[in-house]
Amino acid sequence: MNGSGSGGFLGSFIEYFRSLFRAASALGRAIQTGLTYLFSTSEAKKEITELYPDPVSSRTPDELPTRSRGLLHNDILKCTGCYACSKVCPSDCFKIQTEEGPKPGKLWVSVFEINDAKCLFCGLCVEVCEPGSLVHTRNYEGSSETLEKLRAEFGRGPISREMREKWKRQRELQTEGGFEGQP
Amino acid sequence: MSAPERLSPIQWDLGPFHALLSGVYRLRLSLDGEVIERAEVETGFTTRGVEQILTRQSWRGAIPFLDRIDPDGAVFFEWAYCLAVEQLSALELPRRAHGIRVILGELSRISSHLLSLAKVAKAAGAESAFHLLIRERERVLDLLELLCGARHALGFLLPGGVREDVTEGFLERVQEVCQQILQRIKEYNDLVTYNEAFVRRLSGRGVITKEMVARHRMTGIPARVFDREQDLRWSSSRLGYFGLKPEALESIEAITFPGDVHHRFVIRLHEVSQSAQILQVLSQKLAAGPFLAKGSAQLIVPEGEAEAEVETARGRLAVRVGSQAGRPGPAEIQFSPPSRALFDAVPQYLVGAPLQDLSLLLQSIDLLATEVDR
Amino acid sequence: MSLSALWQQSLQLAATLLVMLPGVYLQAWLDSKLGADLQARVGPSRAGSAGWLQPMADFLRLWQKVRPGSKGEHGSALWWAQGAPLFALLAITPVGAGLPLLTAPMSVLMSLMMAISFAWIGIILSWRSGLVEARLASIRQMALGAAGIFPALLAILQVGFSAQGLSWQKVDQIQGWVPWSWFAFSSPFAFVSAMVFVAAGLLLFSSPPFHLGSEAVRWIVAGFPGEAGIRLIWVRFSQRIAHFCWTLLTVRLFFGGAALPSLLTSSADAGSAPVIALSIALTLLKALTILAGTSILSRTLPSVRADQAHEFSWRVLSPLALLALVLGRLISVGGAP
Amino acid sequence: MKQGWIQSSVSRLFGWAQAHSLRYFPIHMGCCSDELLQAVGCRYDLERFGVLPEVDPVFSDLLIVSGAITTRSAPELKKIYEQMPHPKFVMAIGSCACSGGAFGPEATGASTLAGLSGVVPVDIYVPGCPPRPEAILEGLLRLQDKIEGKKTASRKQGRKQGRIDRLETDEWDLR
Repeated sequence: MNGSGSGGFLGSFIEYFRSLFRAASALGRAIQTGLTYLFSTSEAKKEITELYPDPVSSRTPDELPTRSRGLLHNDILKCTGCYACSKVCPSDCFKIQTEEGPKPGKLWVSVFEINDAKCLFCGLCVEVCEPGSLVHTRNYEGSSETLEKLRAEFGRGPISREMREKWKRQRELQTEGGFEGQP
Repeated sequence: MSAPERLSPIQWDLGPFHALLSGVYRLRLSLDGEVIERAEVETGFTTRGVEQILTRQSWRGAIPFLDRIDPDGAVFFEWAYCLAVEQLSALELPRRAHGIRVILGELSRISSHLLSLAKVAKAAGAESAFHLLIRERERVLDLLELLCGARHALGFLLPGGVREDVTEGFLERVQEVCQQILQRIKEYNDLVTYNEAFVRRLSGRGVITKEMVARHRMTGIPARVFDREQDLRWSSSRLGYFGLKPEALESIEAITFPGDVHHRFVIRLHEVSQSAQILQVLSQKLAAGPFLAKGSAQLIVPEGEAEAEVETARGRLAVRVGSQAGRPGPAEIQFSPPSRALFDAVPQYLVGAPLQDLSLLLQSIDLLATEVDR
Repeated sequence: MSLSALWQQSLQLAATLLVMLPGVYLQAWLDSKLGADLQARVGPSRAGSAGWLQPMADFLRLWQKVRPGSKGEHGSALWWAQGAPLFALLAITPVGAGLPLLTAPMSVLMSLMMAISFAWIGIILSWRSGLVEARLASIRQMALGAAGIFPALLAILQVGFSAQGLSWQKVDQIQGWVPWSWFAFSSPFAFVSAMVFVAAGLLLFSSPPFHLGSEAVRWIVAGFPGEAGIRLIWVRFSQRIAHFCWTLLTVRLFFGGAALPSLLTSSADAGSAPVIALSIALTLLKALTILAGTSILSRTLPSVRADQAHEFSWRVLSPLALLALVLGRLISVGGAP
Repeated sequence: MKQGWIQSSVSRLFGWAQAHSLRYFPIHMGCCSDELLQAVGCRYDLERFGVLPEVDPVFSDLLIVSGAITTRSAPELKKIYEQMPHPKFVMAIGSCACSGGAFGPEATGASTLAGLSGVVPVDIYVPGCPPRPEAILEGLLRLQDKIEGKKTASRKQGRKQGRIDRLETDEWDLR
């Protein structure tokens, strides 16, 4: 031990043992905090792991906070097909097609496809959706093995000719049948 | 007798994806045996051109892109942008919105500091400290999710205020979590900060001297190690931390080399408890009133240019927003992130360090590559 | 070697292997669960109940690994080179009371030499891989191995002096099965040298907390990318197996080995199966407690830098071992004529 | 030809072993790396599934990629993928890695790629920006089922249930 000169040998000898003792006591304190995790069952020291697949110990989607933004869901009956969401979306993950529907004022949304793989979950579309049909569910389980499965479709499909004739016949039935009273 | 002919220095390039690096950049090292002789940094691997994309967005639509530059400190990028836009459009920000922004800022500062501390502990090999610090961070992320609905890229601020009001029960939760954090800091001091083995592992390494800070104009923790006032929160009036500055907590003792890795670790842990105290004070006296300025729905931004500065967890972030008449969004936006100075300092900072400390040194200055090459 | 002796020896080798592998398995499982508990989390729990099959999954995962483009360019010679000293160490490491493989009076130093040669061969071979990281890490690791050998020698000398000889028989005689009769607790100096021996093992096989960070250890093993199947498993886990054998050595030297109560060993069925099984279980239990202690230590300590490990070994371990040796001799010579 | 009983049980054993002990090499190019660290942490504990981070692609079986794949980093990513020994798997986390998300080629003018599918064969896509740790765990469970060849009926396949099939005439709203 390179003590400073002979006089210092004793000093460095004592200093050596003091640093040894300091190291040992600090090590003891660290292990003691570690061991308290091992043996104590107090709230702070218990394992806090959420065992994910089982719903009891991990948080299922509806236990998440109310504002949590998960995968999108569109209630197609309320959706008026106004394209507001697809205009405002930063990563344009909406694919919407609308057609003339049975009722004159209301559009029939035949294709409403949200590409979850491109979605940013930023909530701009939900903010701008005026009929309030587009909402964030709190569901986060959307992983899949292929990209196609990541596209969620909410559209009502194209209108076929028979459906148009049936609606026309129903409309005539309704006009002669004297229901004119309804607006 | 001529000088002994030296072994030619070993050339070693650590590619963009290497476990020792703290981000996606290339590091060209020339090693003299085990010691790093010279280092060069090459960034630009994650350049996505966010600033060009922002010029095509609306004022409100730019917010999600701002979060994705630095997801952990998403609030700071939004805050700087919103301050600049509010200055341009002369929007009068209600006090409650400002209070919520300060709360969010302190929460993401705590979460960003905890993440950096956890990464330093992991690089030094202290796995238990890593897990315990990440557990603390989970509590803070729960708070952020309770308020903004997202854990990392929050998207909660918008020019003129915040998106929604504080969820009920949020402020009490904030006080409860801050109380827990303050208790836990004491335990981490025993387990990690003043644990002799940890102190020896960290101290004396990666020293950033005062003149290095001045030369590279570093901000954030490396600068606050020398002068605790180097903080925009206390000096800038627009950030509005009036009277929230806690008096200095217990003095920092047992620092062997000022400016080394251990000193930064202690100061960062210290700032976590400082932010926790600020949150406790602020969550009690949050001003009532509206959380959104009146004219923020139909935002009319006159032509012009504005600048704003915010103190993020990594340092000082400045933004310059330019707007043109008739454009629905920012015409031109320019960031200057705090990690820019750190990247410039890396070649000088790594010289003389042994190879085993490489990942520890890189983690201790909390570099973020996605912030620099946006 | 008559046929029956040969048969008996191979039986004992099989029994030793049979004992040692579950020991390593248990140690791997215990290490991950204990470490997880220290970090307020659960640890492996999906492979089998409470994750007891996790080490099995880690072993078998490597069986079918094939590195793209490498047709095993390292060849099998290297694998044997790393395996040979370990087999020798197995042959010498006495596990149970009835199981010292080589009944010849074998010196304790033979086991030490086998352990050292094992630790160093792996490192030298990884130098051939040509990877910059592997070469730098192998120099560092070899120097650390040396730092572990000297204190281990001093500790063994301490045992040798008090047992008046370095053969296993002499070492066994001085230790009974009751804890206070173990050599480690016979005097404070003996306890110090026991701890030094354990720490030297950590240094020699660079197990945590001296594992210098996972990068360095990985680069050592990087020297064997060409391996696949059983050879890859062997290369990956040989260091852990060697460290387990070192702990068996520690138990035999300092903590009473497989000594059993006299009424059992002196009775007629001394060599019968239950007695041997009991002695093996006793040895394993002691080895696992020591390894549990080191794994708790490694979880609370940061990974130690190489120069710090050197400083720890040359400025703390060796002086302490020397001090314990000298003072132990002075007192015992002075005390008992 | 149909595998013999022994071969199929041996391959099932190796499938089980590979599924329950994955070493992943993380590629942190974007935001989801913070969420991956949270998943490694003690609340979601990836080690419970036998999944541990690895420092070198030579020793890892799973490549977890997060963040936008830029044209400059794609060849480096390919190099990393080629160093990994077979059998190897790739998991794309976050919308940037799945499909380019907001930073796809159409937004950044071809300086990034449309997700990972062009660069390396991907086994599992985990949507989210960034996905919650539970979503990453769910992706991992699905990957483990895929490795073992098990059907994942237990977990929902994509989100087909959102689609309301075409309504016939009873939807005619007379009011």
